[in-house]
Amino acid sequence: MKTAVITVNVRKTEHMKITVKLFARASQLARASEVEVEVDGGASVADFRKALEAQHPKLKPIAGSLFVAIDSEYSSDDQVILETAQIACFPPVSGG
Amino acid sequence: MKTAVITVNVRKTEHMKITVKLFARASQLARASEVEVEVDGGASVADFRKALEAQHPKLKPIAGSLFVAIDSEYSSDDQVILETAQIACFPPVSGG
Amino acid sequence: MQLPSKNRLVELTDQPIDADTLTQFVTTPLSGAVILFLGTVRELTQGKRTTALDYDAYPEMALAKMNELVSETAEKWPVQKIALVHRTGHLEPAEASVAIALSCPHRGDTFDAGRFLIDELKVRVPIWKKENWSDGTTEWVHPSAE
Amino acid sequence: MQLPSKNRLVELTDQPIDADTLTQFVTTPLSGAVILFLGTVRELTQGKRTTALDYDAYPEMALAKMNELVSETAEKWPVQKIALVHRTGHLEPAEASVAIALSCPHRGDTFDAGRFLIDELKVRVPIWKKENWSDGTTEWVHPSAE
Repeated sequence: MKTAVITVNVRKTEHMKITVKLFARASQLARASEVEVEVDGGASVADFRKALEAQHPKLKPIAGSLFVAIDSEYSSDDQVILETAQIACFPPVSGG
Repeated sequence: MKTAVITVNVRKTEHMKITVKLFARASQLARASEVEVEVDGGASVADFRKALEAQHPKLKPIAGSLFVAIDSEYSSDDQVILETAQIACFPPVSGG
Repeated sequence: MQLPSKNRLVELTDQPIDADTLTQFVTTPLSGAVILFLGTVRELTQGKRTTALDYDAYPEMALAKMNELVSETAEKWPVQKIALVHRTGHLEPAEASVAIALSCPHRGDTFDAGRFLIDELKVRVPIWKKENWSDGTTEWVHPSAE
Repeated sequence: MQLPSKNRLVELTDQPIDADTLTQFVTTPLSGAVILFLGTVRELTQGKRTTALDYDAYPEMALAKMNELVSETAEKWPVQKIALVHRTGHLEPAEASVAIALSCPHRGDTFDAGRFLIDELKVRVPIWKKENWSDGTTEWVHPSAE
């Protein structure tokens, strides 16, 4: 399994189409609960953020404060995104 | 009213018989929920403590840790005891 | 702040405490946070087993001190509603001996106010507990003797 | 300490929270103290009137984070039983959006553990509230925008 993953990461020219869940004001601004974002294979979270903002300019007002969650975990900007991951974007939480 | 009180305080030779409520271990040691204590008119709480211990030696094991409450308030040792006051003695509290 | 009497409930009772009624009593649209604290009879203390606790109180003074504490709490924190109930008599393990419920606009105050109230109650309110140990002996609990 | 699953209850629900059931769930003879904390819908915020709050959640992640927080709390404090429930959907003033109930042998730990849990929930668990103001407007609440 690990070998397959590395192969994907190396072939950077391959594009990935990622379905991104949106919540709260992010969903309100995009007028959708999910959007698609295209990134290069091996893209980091930082790369993904740029692609999201470019492809969904409606999110610009809050792009700087969005969290990116990968498989229900908060991510760091240098983390690599796998095609199989579940990605979600949302503003600071306000539950409780 | 104040004049009357002062008169009582000055006539130190007059004795007062005070009914004292006891609680918890104090009541257990004295084998009574109330005891009587005789003090001089104008006696302070410190005087009362000495009289209590002398007249009810069963309370000696805890005499040093007893609280003296006057009319539902914690007292200080120099406070003067009036004949009309409700006096209670009890060990450190342990409710809650 | 002087708390209106309709917003406070202070009681000494020999009946089981109905904690849910207290929680509901303090819940209001003016508050954003409610706290309920229950002191319950713990079965084990330093390896010894308690079969029951007997609570004794000096009722007039206990009620006076409980009311005084409630007023002090409402002066220190923006308490909207507050309930303080202490039970007396014979309690089995897991039963509540004391209940505090209160509400404030913000959560931090509910924790601070609740803690102040229970900490002060335990040094100031004339109520005592007697342990009924599993070996059949009994023992009044007095902090200095612990 | 790893908390056995029978001693923990973590839930996301669109139904009213039954706080009393949670209080009873965490009450055990092993504990001497129980705390229940409720976050409730406050009608007034800085002079503006709220008619309702709508809570939205990212359910899988919210539940994962709530479970993570419960585990962390049980590692830091000697928690005997613990319940954490968050409600979603449309809530009127005075209704509870979140409930925490937990029990410990001693009271200080219940206050500390309860406060940790609600403070962390509010920064870590992906749930959001939308204000429904009395003037008919709505507004998502996001801390950086407050």
